This record gives sequence, C-alpha cells and structure tokens, in this order.
Amino acid sequence: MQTAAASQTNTITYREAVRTAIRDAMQRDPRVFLMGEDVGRYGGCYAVSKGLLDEFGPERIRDTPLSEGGFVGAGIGAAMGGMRPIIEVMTVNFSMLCLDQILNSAAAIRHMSGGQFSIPVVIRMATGAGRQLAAQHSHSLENWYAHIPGIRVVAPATLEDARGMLWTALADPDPVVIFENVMLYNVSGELADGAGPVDIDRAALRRKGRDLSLITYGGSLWKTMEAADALAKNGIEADVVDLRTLRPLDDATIMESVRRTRRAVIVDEAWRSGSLAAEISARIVEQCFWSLDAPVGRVCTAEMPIPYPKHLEDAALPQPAAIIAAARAAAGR
Amino acid sequence: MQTAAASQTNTITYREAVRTAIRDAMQRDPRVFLMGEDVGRYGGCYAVSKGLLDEFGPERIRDTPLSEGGFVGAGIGAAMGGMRPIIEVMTVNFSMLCLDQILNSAAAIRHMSGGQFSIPVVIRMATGAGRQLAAQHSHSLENWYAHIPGIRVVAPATLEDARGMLWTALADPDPVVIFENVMLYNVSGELADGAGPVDIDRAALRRKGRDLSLITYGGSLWKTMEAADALAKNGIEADVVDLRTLRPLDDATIMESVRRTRRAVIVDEAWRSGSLAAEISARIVEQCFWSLDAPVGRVCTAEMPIPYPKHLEDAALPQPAAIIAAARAAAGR
Amino acid sequence: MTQAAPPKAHLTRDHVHALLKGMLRIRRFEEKCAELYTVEKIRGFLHLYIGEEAVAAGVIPTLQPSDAIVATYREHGHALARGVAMGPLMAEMYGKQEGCSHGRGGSMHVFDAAARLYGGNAIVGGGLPLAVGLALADKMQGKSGVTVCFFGEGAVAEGEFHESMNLAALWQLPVLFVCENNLYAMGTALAISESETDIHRKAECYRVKSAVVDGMDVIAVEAAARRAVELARGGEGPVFLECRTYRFRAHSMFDAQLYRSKSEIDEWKTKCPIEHLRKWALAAGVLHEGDLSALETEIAEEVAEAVAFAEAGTWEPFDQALQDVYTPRAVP
Amino acid sequence: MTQAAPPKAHLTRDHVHALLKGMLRIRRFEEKCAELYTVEKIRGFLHLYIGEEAVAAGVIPTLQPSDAIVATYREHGHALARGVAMGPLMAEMYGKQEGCSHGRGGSMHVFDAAARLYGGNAIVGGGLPLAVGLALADKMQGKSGVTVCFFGEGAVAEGEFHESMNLAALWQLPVLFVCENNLYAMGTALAISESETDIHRKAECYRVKSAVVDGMDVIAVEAAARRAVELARGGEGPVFLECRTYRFRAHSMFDAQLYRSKSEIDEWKTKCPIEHLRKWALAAGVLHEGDLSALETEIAEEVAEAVAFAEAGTWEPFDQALQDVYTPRAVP
Ligand SMILES: Cc1ncc(C[n+]2csc(CCOP(=O)(O)OP(=O)(O)O)c2C)c(N)n1
Ligand SMILES: Cc1ncc(C[n+]2csc(CCOP(=O)(O)OP(=O)(O)O)c2C)c(N)n1
Ligand SMILES: [Mg+2]
Ligand SMILES: [Mg+2]
Repeated sequence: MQTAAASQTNTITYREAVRTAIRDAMQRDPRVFLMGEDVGRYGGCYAVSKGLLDEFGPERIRDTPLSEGGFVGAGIGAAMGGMRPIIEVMTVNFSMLCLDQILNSAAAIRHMSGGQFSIPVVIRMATGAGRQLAAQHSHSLENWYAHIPGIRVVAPATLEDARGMLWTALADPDPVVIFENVMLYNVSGELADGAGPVDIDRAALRRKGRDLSLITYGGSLWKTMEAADALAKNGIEADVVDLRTLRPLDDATIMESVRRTRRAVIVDEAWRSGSLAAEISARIVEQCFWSLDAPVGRVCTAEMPIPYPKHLEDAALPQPAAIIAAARAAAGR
Repeated sequence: MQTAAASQTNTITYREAVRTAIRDAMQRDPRVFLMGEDVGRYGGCYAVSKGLLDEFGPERIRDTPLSEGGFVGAGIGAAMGGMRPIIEVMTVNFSMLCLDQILNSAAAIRHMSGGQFSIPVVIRMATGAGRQLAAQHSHSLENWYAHIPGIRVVAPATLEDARGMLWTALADPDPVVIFENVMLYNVSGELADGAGPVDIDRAALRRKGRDLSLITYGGSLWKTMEAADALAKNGIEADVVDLRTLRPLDDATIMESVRRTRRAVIVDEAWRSGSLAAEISARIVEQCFWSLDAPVGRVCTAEMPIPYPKHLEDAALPQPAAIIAAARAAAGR
Repeated sequence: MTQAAPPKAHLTRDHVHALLKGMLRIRRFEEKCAELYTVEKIRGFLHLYIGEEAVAAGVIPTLQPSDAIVATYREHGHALARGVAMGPLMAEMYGKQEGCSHGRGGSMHVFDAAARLYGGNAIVGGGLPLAVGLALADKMQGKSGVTVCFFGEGAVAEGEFHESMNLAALWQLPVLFVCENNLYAMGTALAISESETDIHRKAECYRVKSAVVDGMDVIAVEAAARRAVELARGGEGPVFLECRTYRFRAHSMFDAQLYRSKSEIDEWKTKCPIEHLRKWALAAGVLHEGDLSALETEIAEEVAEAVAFAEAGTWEPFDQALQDVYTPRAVP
Repeated sequence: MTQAAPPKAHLTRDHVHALLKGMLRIRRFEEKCAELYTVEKIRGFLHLYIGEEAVAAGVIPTLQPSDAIVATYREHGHALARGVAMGPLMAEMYGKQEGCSHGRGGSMHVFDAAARLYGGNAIVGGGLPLAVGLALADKMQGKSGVTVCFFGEGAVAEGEFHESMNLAALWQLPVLFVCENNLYAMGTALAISESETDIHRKAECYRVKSAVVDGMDVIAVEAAARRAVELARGGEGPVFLECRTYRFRAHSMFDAQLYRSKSEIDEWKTKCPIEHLRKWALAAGVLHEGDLSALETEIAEEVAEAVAFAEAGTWEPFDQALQDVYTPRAVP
C-alpha cells in the first residue's frame, strides 16, 4: 500500500493527524467507534479526540469508567461481534490493567479457536517519558507488547504514519496496538490533505548514510535524527532506520542497512535490560554477524524508576549526546 | 553466602524442597506468611504447600479469593507494614492481573519515596509450558519481570536453589520474584538435610566445557544438560551456564565462559522475539564481540499461542535436538 | 424476582424428554472423557461439569441461534447444549484437527462460530468483558441478540466481574450473567472467597436485576432462564442469574479434594439433577422405563461414534499451526 | 449510619480554630503551588485539592500517630493535615532533594515514613490493595492501627476497588475507605461512570458498614470520621465513608473543563468549606476578625518560608538517584 497521491498539503500537528485519522475512519465505516477514558466530554487526556463527540455522538465516541480490563475486553468482544473498535488506553502506564485481555484474549483467541474468530480491534496508547510525570507515568513498554504473537504493534513517529497507520490498522483483521509517544503530539509539520493509508509492515530509512546504522522508533526518532545531523557535521554519515512496526519486525530493511554500514547502534527509550533494542541487536548478530565491524551498541533509558526532576529525567532518558557518543564508538572515530 | 555444610542428604522432589523452604521460613520468622489462591485447604495447585495449613493455621497459610491484583497489592502493603509475605501467584499466566502492583507499586515505591519504604515481599509463580495446558496456561514471561528496575528475579532450577533461594529472597530488603518451572516440581534428587540459603546474585557453571557456552535457566537447564551430554559424545564439550538470577544478570560469569569458549547459544523457553535470550545475546555482543568466533545463537519457543496437542507443544518448545543443532552450528561442526 | 418452579404437571412428554436428554448427553460424554483421561487419550486439564448439567441444559435451550455464549474452561456441557456436535467436541478433547477448535484448544477452549460459542476461556473472569463487548456490538448494530456469560462463583471476586457488571448496567446491554455457584473455587469455599455469600445480592449494587434458582432442578432453571433472557432482550439492561449447584467430581483431574468431606459430596449427589428429573418423570408417568433405556442406548451410540470420530481424526501439521497465528490479509 | 452533624454549639474556640487553620493551610499552600506552576517552578502533573479541604482536614485529625494513610496523586492536603512540614512538602513539589520524597516523586508521590503516609499513588485504585495489606500487617502483629485509604469516586469503577473491599471485609481488617466523591473523574461525571451513583450503597454488597457525609462541612466530616475510625478500630472489619465534595479547580493543570459549566462550579463555590466555617465562627462569635487575619498572616508566613526552603533546596546528583534503586543489603 502506498500513500495516496495528494494535491496540496497543510501544516498540522501529530495530535491533529491522529484526530483526522480517527474522524476519517468514523466517516468511512459505521462499524468504527472510539472508546476509552475521557475520549468524549474531556476531549482526550492529550486532546486527541477533542471535538469528535460533537461530531459523532456519545455512542461512537464512548467515554468509559476507569475500568481498563473491562473496556479493553469489551472492545475485543465488540470486534468479535462485528464492530471495528478503536480502544484508547489513556497511557501505556495503565495498560497493565488490561494486559491480560490483550495477551490471553486478543492475541490468543484466533489461534486457539482454530482460526474461527479474528479480532479486528485497534488499541491506541500514549507512551514514553519526558513530561516530568515521575515513576508511574513514564513507562516505555513497547517491547512487552512486541513479544506477543497474535498481535501487531506499530509506533508512528511521523505525521504521515500518525494518520495513515490507523487506517491500515483498522483494515487489518487482527489486533493492532498503536503506540503514540507523548512527546510527539505537539510536533507539527506538513501533511498532504489526502494523506491515506500507509503500510504497517516495513521499516523506513529516514536518512541515508554509509558509516553506521542508527535504528530507532517512536519518540526517539527525532533525537536520533538530531544526533545524525550532528554526526554528519563531523563527517560521520549515518543511516537512520525508523522501525515503524515493532511486531513483526522488518528484518530485511534493518539488515540491508547494517550490511551496508557494517556498524549499528539502536536507540530505544525503554529500560536497557529486556528492551526491544536487545531483540534488534540479537537479530543483527544472528543475521549479519560476518558483516559487522564493531559491536552493536544500545542507547536506552537508565534502569531506574523515572524521577520527577527535569535534570534527573533528562539524564535517565536517551539524549542526542549519548547517541552521538555511542555512534562514534561504533564508528571507531 | 554459601550452602551451609550438612551432614547427611535425603532424596526429595523440587516440590518438597520449596515446601521445606517455606516451612523453614515460617518457623524461623513469625513475620513470614504464605498467601495465595488455594495455598491452604487445597494444598496448592501444584501441591507445594500441602500440609502447611495444619502446621501453621489459616492466618499464616492464607487462602485468598480470586483477586490477583488485590492480594498481591495487599502483600506489598503488608511488607511495608512490617511483615515478610510470601505471595503465591498460582501461575505466571494469571500474573498480568497483578502486574500493575508489581511494576507500579512494588518496584517503584522505594525509589519514588526517596528510599523511605523498602518492600521485602517475595512473590512466587509457577511458569512454563509442557503440560498440554494450551495457549492461556503455558506462558514463559520471565523477561517481562526481568525488565523491571527495583525488583529482583530468580529462577531456581536445582533442588538446592529451590530450597535456598527462598531463604535469601526473604532476607532481601527488596521485592523478589521467584519463578518455579512447572516441569521441575516432580524432579527428585539428593539434598543435604541442612541445606541453607544460597546467593541470588551469581550464575552457576553447571557443566564445564571448552567448545561453546550454552546459557540457560529454569526448566530449560535440564534439556540443555541433556543436549550437552549428547554433544560431548560427539566431541563437543559445552559449558552450561545456569543464570539462576534473571535480574540483575551476572554478566561476569556469562562473559568469563564466553571469552573462554568464544561461542554461545542461549536456550530460553520464552517466545523468541523480546526474550531474555535477546538480552543475553546483546550483552555478549556488547562485552565480548572481539572474542566471538561465531554468531550468538538462540533456541527459543516458536512464536505462536502454545497449542494443546502434545506433538504441537513439543514442536513449539525448545528441545534437546534443537539445542544440539544450534550448538553444532555455533561450534561450526 | 422470586423463582418458584412452575408446576411440572403441564410439561409435555417431549419437553421433559428433551431436558433429560440434554443433561444425560453431557453426563455420559463427560464420563467417557474421564475414562479417556485415565488412558491418556485426553491430556492437560480436564474440568468436568458432572452434577451441574441442569444449568447449561436449562439455560441454553431458551436461547435463539442469534444469541451468543461465553463460557469457561468447564464448558463441555455448554457446547453440547448449544448443539456443537459430539464428534468434533470429542476430537477437540483429543487435540485432533477435526476438533471444533481445530484441536488447538482442547478441553478448555471449545469454540464454535456457527453456534456463536465464543469459548472456552481459561482465565477466571476473563470472559465477562468479552460478553459485555459482544452485547455492545449487537446493540450498536441494532441486533436483538442476548449474550449469555457463564462463570463460577469464584470469578465474582475478580475485578473483571465488577468492571463488567458496571459496564453492562451503565450501557444497558443485553447480557445475561449466569453464575454457576457450585460453592467452591478449586478448594476455596464460598465463605472463604466472598464477604457476601448471597451472590445474587451483589448484583443489586450495580442496579442489575437478579434472581437465584435451584441449579439442581432443570425445570426451575429453564423457567428462570426464560424469564431472564426475555428481560435481557427487553433492552432494559443486563440480568444476573445465580444457579446454586454442585460439582460432583474433582475440580480437575489433579485434586485430592482435601477441602470437602465425602459426606457433603454424597449429600449433594442425592440431589442429582438427572436422577431428580428421571424419578419424577417415571412417577408422573410422563416417561417410561422403555423411554429411558432407549435414551441411554441412543446416547451411548452417540458417544461411541464421537470417540470413533476422534480416534479417526488426524494431527495438525506443525507448520500449518505456526502459519495460522495471523489472519491472511486481503491487502498486501 | 446517619450523619446529622452535631450541634456546633459546644465546639471550643480552639477546636474551630484548628479546623479552620487545617483547611486554610491547604488552600493557601495550593494557591501558591498553582502560581509556582505557571512560572514553571513546579512541573509535571499538579492536581489541586482546592474545594475539598474539609475531607482531609476533617478526617485526618481524628487519627492516631500509629494509624496509616494511603492517598492519591491529589494528596497535598492529606500530607499537610497529617503534619508533613510545609517546607519539605514544597521542596518535593520543586523536585529538590530536601523534599519529603527526596524530590523524586513530586506532586503525585508524597511519602512520609514518620507520618505513616504511604503515598501519593498515581495509579487510580492502586492504593486500595496497599491499604488492605497495611491493615493486615497491623492486625497480624496485634497492633491497634487503622489504615485510612483516600480515593476518588472514579476509582470505584476499577477492579481493585472491588477486590480490596472484599478482602478487607472477608478478613475483617481495620481499614477506613474514604471516597472523595467530587462528582468527576477527570471529565467523566459520576453518572457516566457508575450504574449506581449512590456510591456508599456499593459498600453494602460487601457487607461493609458505610456512611455518607457532606464533604463541604468539615465539622460533619470530622464527626462522621471519628465514628468511622472508632468503628474500624473496633475490630469488626472495614468501614466505608463517602464524602460528597467538589473540585473547584481543573483536574490538573491541563484541562479546559469542557465537561462542566461555569455556573455549576460557581454554585458549588458558594458551599466553600472554608467560607462556610469562617462565616459561622464569626456569626457565633467563636472567632473574631482579628483571629482570622492573624491566622492568614501566620499561614502566609508559613507558605513563604516553605517556598524559601524549596528555593534553597538542592538537586539530587544523578548517580546518587541511580544507585538508590535497590536497598543496600546487610548480607553480601
Ligand atoms: C485469573 C485466574 N486465576 C486463577 C486461575 C486458576 N483457577 C482455575 S479454575 C479456578 C477456580 C474457579 O472457580 P469458579 O469461578 O467458582 O469456577 P468453577 O471451577 O467452580 O466452575 C482457579 C483458581 C485461573 N484460571 N485464572
Ligand atoms: C489506572 C489509571 N487509569 C487512568 C488514570 C488517569 N487518571 C488520573 S486521575 C483520573 C481520574 C480519577 O478520578 P477520581 O478517582 O474521581 O479522583 P479525582 O481526580 O476526582 O480526585 C484518571 C482517569 C490513572 N492515573 N490510572
Ligand atoms: Mg465454583
Ligand atoms: Mg472524582
């Protein structure tokens, strides 16, 4: 699937791109509805769904009580019952309360029913740190979800993906979890009016280099691009691979880049141990070991509950400086 | 800490070793109590706590309703209140329902309270597949827990560890999650009467080789030992490293082995993507890249909901044959 | 609602015969399963419904084909009552690909799209939110279906019970919550798991209409279920029906039953729903010995054929199972 | 229990003064916090308690030092009422290491071991099981402590509420559940989150004694709390107290308040618990203008000192924070 050709573009924010995607989907398909905490009257905790209640009414822009396990399970049931629910779990921080439904219902039912029931549910969650929300509100748990067979996991980092991935996810017959990094909602840029669906299968080369591959996703993409620009000023040209889809991973694109550059650093906002960065590193070693000229590096979050003060949060999270240092180490200069 | 010197030994099962450990702890410290579903009247779903109710009474061998989030949270609260709870979550399959309490309370409170409240709670869970219990009852999610800063995660694979790790875990001021593989409960062997506490910090070299390092933990240890014996018959001598502690990982022992053998294969019952095996592989590459003579291999579970029929479950899980094949590939013969 | 069973007098012979047959098919099927478990034809967990047959056999026949069912790991009876053929059900117990879940689920995961049977859920309480969602889908699509959710009294302690009851009531959804109160959750007696042991009263704090019925009396269950389903279909929100019953067998096949006395079990066995109806039917002359022996013979044959079907079944190739984790997509 | 507030007549001057001061300290402290937020001295989420002061100020003074408290992210008032000094509390808002949680928690994670204040929990419903466990620990150790758990009406929909109420009742634990019913969970009105909006009635289905009180009347709250704490300490299980109150400010600092009308807010502001008590005290001649201005001055100074203390505070070095994830162990 490719982006629909489009005449003119508009300046919009990531938040507006997601909202537009939801509106388009609601208009396109009567089976689509949005359900979650404060998606209606409040307008969404990050204002993503602001205005949609007036447009579509409380049946289809459905405010739920604080019952994550209940309404996510209900979304899964509604999908089995013929609807196309978009479930908003306010943030990944609260998703432990519905993880059982995602792991043991959404991901398992199709297979354990012998393929009788596919579950076309889309679950959106805000993710990531950076807003000084402290230990309980700053998680990046994408890799837990990417571990689960039976679901797809995507992380739109661009406006085009923020708008187009939801479309494709809703067209997918299986559960898709979409992670929206909280630091991206206010990012703005140009997007074609007619921007349409985009694939949710392939990683994208966001920057072409030759000296090493910087592999990342979600909110870390922009920090990584910033680092890549700084590296370029010092004569180190980096590929920047945006994974886009965290499950299944697009090995082909990752390995094509690493085979070319022979060096790789993965940037992931998760705690280092057990991060998605570890999985990417392991795959690179399995598939490109003989092409590697240096150990695969990882830039991840410090292994601690994220503290509230800005200086501590900044120091705990991946930053351009650390990416640059890891890239130099990998590039050997 | 070393195992207490002991005069004579007895033949007991892993199940009995855990039970003895619980009994010892209850006798040693009045603050210790066991709480969980069916630990009392039923005797434990895997009969681990059978007989303890009669010995210690319903206050200290406390049957709980089906309320994983509630009683695990209560155990965390009780630990803050001065008790030393052993919480049994029947199996890891149900632990999604209490994961919020483990991630956002147990692991976070000490740090986010500025170190005011340590939480000496021990949480035991049965884990793993192999009993034809199908998709919802066959999970191996150790790596999700090993991802969490603030808790310790251990996986006793031997009788000595089954008995000794609980002791040490209860002495630890922070939360410790103990994973008991369901296939180990019936394993029997010799254990010293006076077997005492064992460290929960170091990995153990269970078999000394020279040609490659097989790195594993929990239920996969014995399959790996079996594979190592078979390999030896073909002239391939493998180190077998039992991780024992999954968080924090004992890099020193792992890397000492890999630097010696220059080749490594990790065996992990989890689904391959996002497994602990990925983390070990990434660390080996970060710390031993220049000593490696071959890509690091992984033998994991097929990425599918575990099916009920034996032939499918067996084919999905790591087996000695696959370990042998991966070892040969790594050893290049 | 009060639940006096209607006078059995005006029950037709066919009706009584159907109810008895419904329960007997479950009983004989499961007795065979227990036997097959001991010879390891069936493996894993096997949770028998023996003693509780009146619940599924009483509730499910009151449903329309367009209604939906969500059950637990103790669901063989529900599948049979819903019309899942015994052959594919037995093949599922074996794990053969001719099974109703392609053999992948086994005893705990019986699914059947044609019967709108959505499992077979082995996470206690896990089925309740799914039932809420199925009812929500029917309501949003203007369909008249009712979703019936079966669960044990032990599940009532789970947070998902609370969240599901509230959602169903808040959104006025056509859900019939059927609590199979067999007094134990594995080895945990009701009094040890609930501060309020009068389970149906818990429905009140969600403003959900509730009723309690003798779950050992299939006629009473059927009457209560008919009223409850009607009410749920009426569009005024969910209904809660507590059926007081008892599990005659172990929780699953590994269970020493240390938590209850032999005498308690024997006491309850005297209330066997099948015996109960059989005796009455004979005494009332509604059925005769001949009918009963004919019924036994017919069911014995059905069970034998189901076993033969399962035995003749085949094992799914691993690669096929591995390839089927995701749905083949229309779009590339 | 019925909750007629006792005639205010026989309230001593000191008592009234203390209650008013308790509320006023919270109000002035938070007004300053809001101001500091706009100049970015305080960051992240800031949930103000303004309008709800009568609850914490009425309940907490009825506790013993040996009792425990579990609160939510809207807990500044509870910390102040419990005696957490304003300086360390303000330093916590700043994230300075002189803060009561060493600056790591900020507004949502106020802890104080000496005060037995166990947070400051930002997962809605997450504190309830912890409170159950603290009460269990006290009971098992033969201590006479009561654990008071504060939470909003929105938390009542969470499964953890259900599980915690049942556990506390089942095990007859000394927990006082205080529901701060301010009618909204972020932007979700009570009627949109609960099928039973008469919250305290939900306690009945757990066989938990409950009461409801006007949460805008500190004297009524204190009287109800005294009875409830006594009852909880009595060893006959938990008690549930619903306090009907209202949040005058936004949910947090990012909230356009599209979900409620200005007039509704103004209507509630006429019930301001502080104004209410102040007016009565003056009219009854229990307090005089002079007392009030003295009180304002005293509190203004306390707040100013707290700000100065926070400003003078220092930032924790990163390595120190990183090293403190695990407790230093006695054993090697
Ligand atoms: C969430 C969860 N916790 C624990 C279990 C283990 N378990 C399986 S059945 C059962 C008892 C359930 O009792 P009840 O709900 O009364 O149903 P019954 O088995 O009596 O029909 C338990 C504890 C589980 N499957 N899921
Ligand atoms: C489990 C969980 N879900 C969602 C949130 C986001 N959230 C924070 S406060 C809040 C509203 C809570 O309302 P209530 O319990 O009434 O407390 P109040 O804020 O009114 O004092 C929500 C939805 C959260 N913190 N935790
Ligand atoms: Mg039961
Ligand atoms: Mg509220």
